[in-house]
Amino acid sequence: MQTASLLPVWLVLATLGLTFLVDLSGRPRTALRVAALGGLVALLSLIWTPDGAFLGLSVDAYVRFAQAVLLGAAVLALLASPPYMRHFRMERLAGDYALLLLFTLLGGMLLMSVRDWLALFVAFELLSIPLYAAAALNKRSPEGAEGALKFFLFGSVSSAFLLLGVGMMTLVSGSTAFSSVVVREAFLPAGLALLLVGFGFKVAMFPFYFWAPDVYESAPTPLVAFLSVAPKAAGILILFRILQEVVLPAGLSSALAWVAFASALTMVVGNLLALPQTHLKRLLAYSGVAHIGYVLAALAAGTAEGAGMSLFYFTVYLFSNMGAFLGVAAVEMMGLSPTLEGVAGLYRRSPALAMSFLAFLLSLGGIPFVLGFWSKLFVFFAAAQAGLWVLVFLGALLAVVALFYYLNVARWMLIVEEMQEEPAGPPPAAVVALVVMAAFVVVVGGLVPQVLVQPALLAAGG
Amino acid sequence: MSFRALLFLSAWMFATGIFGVLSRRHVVALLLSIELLFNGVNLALLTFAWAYGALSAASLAFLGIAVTVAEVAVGLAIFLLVVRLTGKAAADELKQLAG
Amino acid sequence: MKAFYLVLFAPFVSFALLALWPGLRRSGKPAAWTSIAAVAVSLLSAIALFFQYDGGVHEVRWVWIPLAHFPSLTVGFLVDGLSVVMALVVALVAFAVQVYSLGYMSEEPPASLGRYYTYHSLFTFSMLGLVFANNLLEAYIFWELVGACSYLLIGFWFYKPSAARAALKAFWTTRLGDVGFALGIAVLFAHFGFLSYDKLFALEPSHALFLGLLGVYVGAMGKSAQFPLHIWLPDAMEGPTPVSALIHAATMVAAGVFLMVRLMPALQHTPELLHLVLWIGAITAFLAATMALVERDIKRVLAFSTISQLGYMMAAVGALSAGAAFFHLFTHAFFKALLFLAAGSVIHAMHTNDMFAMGGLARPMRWTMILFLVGALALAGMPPLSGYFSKDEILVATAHAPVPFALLMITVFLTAFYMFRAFFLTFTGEPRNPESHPHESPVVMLWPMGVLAILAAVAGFFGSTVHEMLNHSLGFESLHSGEEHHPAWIPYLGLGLGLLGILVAWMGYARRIFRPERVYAAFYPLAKVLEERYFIDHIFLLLYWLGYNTVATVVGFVDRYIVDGVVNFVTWATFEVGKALRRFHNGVVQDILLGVVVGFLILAFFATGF
Amino acid sequence: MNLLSVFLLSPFIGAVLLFFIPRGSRTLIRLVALLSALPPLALSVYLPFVYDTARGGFQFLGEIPLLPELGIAYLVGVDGISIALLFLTAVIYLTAIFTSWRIQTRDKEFFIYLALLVTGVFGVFVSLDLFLFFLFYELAVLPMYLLIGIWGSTKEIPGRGVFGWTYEALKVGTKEYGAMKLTLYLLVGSAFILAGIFYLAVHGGSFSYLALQQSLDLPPDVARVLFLVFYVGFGVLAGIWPFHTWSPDGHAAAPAAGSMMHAGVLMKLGAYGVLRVGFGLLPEAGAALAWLVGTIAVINILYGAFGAGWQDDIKYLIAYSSVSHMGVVMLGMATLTEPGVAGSVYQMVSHGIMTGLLFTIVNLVYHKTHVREISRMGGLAHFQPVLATAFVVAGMTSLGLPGLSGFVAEFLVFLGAFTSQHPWWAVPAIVGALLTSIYVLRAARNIFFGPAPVHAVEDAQGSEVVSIVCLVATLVLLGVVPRFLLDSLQPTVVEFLKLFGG
Repeated sequence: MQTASLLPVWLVLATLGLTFLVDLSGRPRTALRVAALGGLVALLSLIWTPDGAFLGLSVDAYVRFAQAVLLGAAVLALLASPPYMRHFRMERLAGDYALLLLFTLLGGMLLMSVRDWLALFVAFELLSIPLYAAAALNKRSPEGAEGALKFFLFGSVSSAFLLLGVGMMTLVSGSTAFSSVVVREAFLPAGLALLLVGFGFKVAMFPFYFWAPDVYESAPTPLVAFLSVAPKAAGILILFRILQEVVLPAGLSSALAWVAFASALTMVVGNLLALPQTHLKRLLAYSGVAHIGYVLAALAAGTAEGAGMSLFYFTVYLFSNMGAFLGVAAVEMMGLSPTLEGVAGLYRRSPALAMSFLAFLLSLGGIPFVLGFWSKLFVFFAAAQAGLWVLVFLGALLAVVALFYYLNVARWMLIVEEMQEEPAGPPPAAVVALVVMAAFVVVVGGLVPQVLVQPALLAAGG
Repeated sequence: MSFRALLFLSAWMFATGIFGVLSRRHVVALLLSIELLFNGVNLALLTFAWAYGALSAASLAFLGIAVTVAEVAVGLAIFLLVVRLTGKAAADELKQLAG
Repeated sequence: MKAFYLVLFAPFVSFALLALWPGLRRSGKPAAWTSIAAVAVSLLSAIALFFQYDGGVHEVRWVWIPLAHFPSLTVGFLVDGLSVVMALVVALVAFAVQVYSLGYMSEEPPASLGRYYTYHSLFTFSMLGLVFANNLLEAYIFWELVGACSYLLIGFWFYKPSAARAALKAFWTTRLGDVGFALGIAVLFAHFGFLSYDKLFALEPSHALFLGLLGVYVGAMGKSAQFPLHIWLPDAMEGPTPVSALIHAATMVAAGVFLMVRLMPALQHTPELLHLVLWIGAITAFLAATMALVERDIKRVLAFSTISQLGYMMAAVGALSAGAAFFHLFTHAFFKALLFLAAGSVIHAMHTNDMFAMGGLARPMRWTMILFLVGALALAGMPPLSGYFSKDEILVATAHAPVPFALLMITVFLTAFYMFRAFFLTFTGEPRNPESHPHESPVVMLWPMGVLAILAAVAGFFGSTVHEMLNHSLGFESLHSGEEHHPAWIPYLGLGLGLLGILVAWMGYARRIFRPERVYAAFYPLAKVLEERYFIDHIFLLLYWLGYNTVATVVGFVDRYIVDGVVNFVTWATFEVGKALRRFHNGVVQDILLGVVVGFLILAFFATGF
Repeated sequence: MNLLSVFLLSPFIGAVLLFFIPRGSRTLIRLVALLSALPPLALSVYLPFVYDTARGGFQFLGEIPLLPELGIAYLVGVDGISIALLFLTAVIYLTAIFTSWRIQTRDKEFFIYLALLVTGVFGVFVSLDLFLFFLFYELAVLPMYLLIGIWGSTKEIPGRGVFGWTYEALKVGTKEYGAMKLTLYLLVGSAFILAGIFYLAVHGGSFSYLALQQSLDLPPDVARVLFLVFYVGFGVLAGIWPFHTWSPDGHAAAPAAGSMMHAGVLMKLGAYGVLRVGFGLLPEAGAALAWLVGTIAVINILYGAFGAGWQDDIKYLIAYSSVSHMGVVMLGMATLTEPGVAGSVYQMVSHGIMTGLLFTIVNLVYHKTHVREISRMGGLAHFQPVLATAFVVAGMTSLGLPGLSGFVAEFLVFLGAFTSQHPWWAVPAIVGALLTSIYVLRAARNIFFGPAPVHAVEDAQGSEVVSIVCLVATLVLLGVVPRFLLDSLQPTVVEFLKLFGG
């Protein structure tokens, strides 16, 4: 029963089919709910999924943990979507949206389990292409279309690089499977460089991040919430695998230095660019870039602890960043513009939303007693153990810059009392409930981080 | 043609693609440049496959062709949407999102 | 010997009551009576203590700050001849002044009166604490406390800007001296590890001892208004007159002298220091007396006279004659308090301090006039009043040092002159201000003065008792008595000069045989220097402006705009870099696609192995 | 559950309860806050008496493993030094509640943040696990941001000098500026601390203070660098020159309770950190670099005292005086002598209470007159006798008047400085006290004395008086009976100095 290890993948596939049928029957919002339910079932099925390998795919604890993160992101996005789509009158497209998201999810889940270069490329494209379409979902928004076009152009150019990179990697070992055998060593650095371009685009690493703020700003917010977590997690985590199973054993130890370099630049640029932002989604986009810089620091450690820490990092990021984006969705649904001026006095309109936001912002900023502190801490701990003191110091310094813009958002929400747009709708109950739930996880998880840290470390074999 | 010549050709196609992507104004021309980019890569892969007898690279090239088709399909759809909503077809006129 | 607890703590109880019970404090008269009752208890106990005193040295001590590497810092009390007599003086004058204040301060609102007596109680307690202290640290503690009380009482009428300023000046100047005191204590502690008197007195002569005691002396200079730290005392007259009588004449300002007397067994090992003390004492006595010559304010005349007399006492200390110094402190306390209270009585009646606006008060204020005269005669050293005896002892003691002795002798003349100048200006002649209708002060003010007047008159006869008591003080047995042969003419010369002073004053201000205004005009530059108090205040003011305010401005500005400016600049620059980076995101997709290419090139650069 | 957990649980439970109290019940909110302040106070008064000086060391130890793989545990314990500071915190917390009794806007949140902040501060003083220590340290910093940001006051400062143009751009002097500056400065500091703690943990194999004290064996060069890291990291919070500029802006912008907490307690966290982690874990490096700590402390003392003299804003004046007095704290510990270190800790407590009192007064004056410029005040004693008296008492404490706590502290530091290897330190220490008397009493004169102002203003009322009385009483208690704290503090200091061969 090797295929049993792909149980969640099968379940997502089945959900895809079911969603398609429901959508065909003319009930798009039901299709969304079916998709969410399917995702949830797939998430639960991970508990009983065994290890195994099948057709260049292989599943172990690390993969399952990563798939859980992706499924969690998808479920959260799907749950928040129905009210959002109804509010912005995109219900007709809800079915398509659900399908696109499920395809992406499928791509991500496969990407996690690949052990084969061809499968990697296919999974990668499956993760990418539906997202271009999904980004253009709102057919009344010119910005949405523009963002989608930019997303697409960026994506396809980097796909070309990736394709070449994957090709070179197969030449290195002479087979399509991941292996540490080196037949043609000369292709290794070039292959890795090209791979990094492709993955750099996916995870929004410097200097391949330029699409991110534009797409984040213009795409439907629940999708952005998904987009800001799942593909990044998938990209980074598979990059870890590649580094550990192929590149490092093959003897290219300087790869870690490249990653460290990229980490430093990404941190710096992301944080500095987030500083002057006034649009919340753009701000979160740049902060996301900065966060990738932090995870890359763990990647640069090249250790099993580093892998475990980044699993944990994305688990935390799932709650804090998606929580923040869903919060932005709620703000938009209240009729407010998702800018600093727009959220002025949010505390008075919806204390629950504002306080949850505070939790997310603190978590993203890495303040103690919320989850984000621990994730950032462990990432830098891993980096410190690997002797990357410069990265640790830089990260700590930039954390201060980051805190400036996070606290600035908190200031507008909690401290500023003058509200810009008086007539605001009521906070959307369903989305706020999701947001509060995420905030609850962020806060309570911050008190008992070991609940998440230990499984992550175990999964990474650390 | 020799291995070197083929590789040079593919590199030239790739570079032209890049240059096209960066310099052409019309979005459709951009799509064509991307096509050129991919084909350059495919040619390189096939060249390697031929030179080293590596089947894997050849099969990758086929995958590449398939993916290119899918991408261009999605890209064209998005382009049509852009034209419908903004009436602009030049890439450098689309700058609502910035900063 | 348990009586001393009552002496010391009765005022403290009254202070605590007044401080913690706002209702009582704000009630005015009851607050006053509480304080007076307490000080009466204190006085009675002090008298009892005096008569009980058995001639021994009694000490109690407790650990105050425990230390392991050094001996612990202790607090404790020392009951010996010196503290018994001094406590008696303090309690007595305090009692007289507090009773007197009932009349003098009768126009104060109740809350204000309560505050007045609260401060008084605290002061009395602190002063007695200083008297009974058995080590330098404790002395310093109470020393500072009396200083704070002085600050509070000088600034009692806080709504008068001049009073508020004078309070500050007093506090700052004495504190400048206290820097020396504290450093002295530190030197002694660092070198010997203890501060209690009994151990200090057992020390051999050493450099550290000299430095330590020098520091303590600097402190005493501040408190006892020795040149050049005397500048605060004349201004301190902004306080209510009874306060001036108690604090700035009889007790607190004498604390410096008291401390030097107390430390005599140690000071005898530092002859260089004593020499300094003698000289500064003599100079202080002389300069203060000259400044008093041109003063118009009756209280300031008395203030200068106080400085001058403190100079006498210090000179006596410097001449190694603790007995003379303390005896003069003893008599001076009575007659100077008396003079201040009498002056207060005049001010109370005239509502002015300016002597040139008074005159002819002998008739309406007969009793005050008599009491003032007693005090003035005592101060001028006229036998058989007390001042004669004590001043005589000092003159004799300093006879071995020609220059200080000469200065002190001249000062005798000056003292008599300015005191009687004040007396004649105030009480004789015609009223210069026809609008005022002076009347005699109430009995409650008169009889404390009466008590003091009697003491001022007869205290001189207790010289032997005071000396006897002093010889029973801690460490005084080691003091070799300075009984040397001295020329027999000294008392006569002193008396003669005193009489001459009175005569000149009488000629100038009572009989107008010569015109003081003309003398003033003839010696205008000199008179101006005296009026400006030798410009010493200006020097201190300059120090204050240059040494503090200018530096403060520079530091403040540098901190605000340079140190913090750098911080702000870095912050601003970070923002600007962020904003500059934003320009790359111009929204044109091809421009930002360049990023991919650039990134690839960077990676390719890495891939080629640098 | 450990006895010391009361310190953490009481304010924390208070905060949680407050969270569930409806916004309108004003009295209930205040009562809950008050109740959460009482158990820590009672315990902190009780601890000095039950601390076993004969046994010494850390007592009332409690340990619950949190992350055993990383060697992180809930490890708490106290010695004489922490007991003194716990007492300080408990007093300030109680009086801060009284001072804020009449707060109008968003009172529920206010007390929640206050309670959280106090939880953090207590946490720092009881933790013996460096990681826990750091967590609480951060927890103490953050609520401050909201306290200042929401309830603070604003007064823009015009830009001048070379960097003048940046002042307007950054809105220097506003509460937003002050709050942000403070938070970021302290977080920069905490970045240093975090790095240092990790280094210690990686090389010492544990986060436990007790274990590290035994096991740590670093090469001298590394230890010195590490000491500097801790010195700068904690020193930022302690306001060491030239990293002090956050403190005047932060203090000036903060509301009364904020400044009280901040100048009173938070700055002490920094000094405590330098003493405990810097000197305590790296004694050789500490001894080698004591000259630096002491010299900077001397700069602090004089610089703060002069800087205060220039200020016209009453809050800035007090803030600069804090900079000066923190110099005394740092000087005391740099002497590495028994009186010096004891005096340093004592000064932390004394200055905490005193500056709490000063900020209470100053904020009350500001609230009742709406003026912060000293040059626009005068004669307020006519209408505010309570505030005037309290200001004089606090001022007298700050200039080291005997009978009040400041004397004990400053005198001990002074003796310590004189008996240390750098006797000249004693001179700035005592001159600092002299300069203090200049600016403090001058301020007292300019604010409170002189002719009565035209418009009557209100004096301190009800709970505000309670707060003032409590603080004054503490000052007197500590000034008259120093053994209340010194009996447990002094043996601890002696034990501490054994690290330095003393």
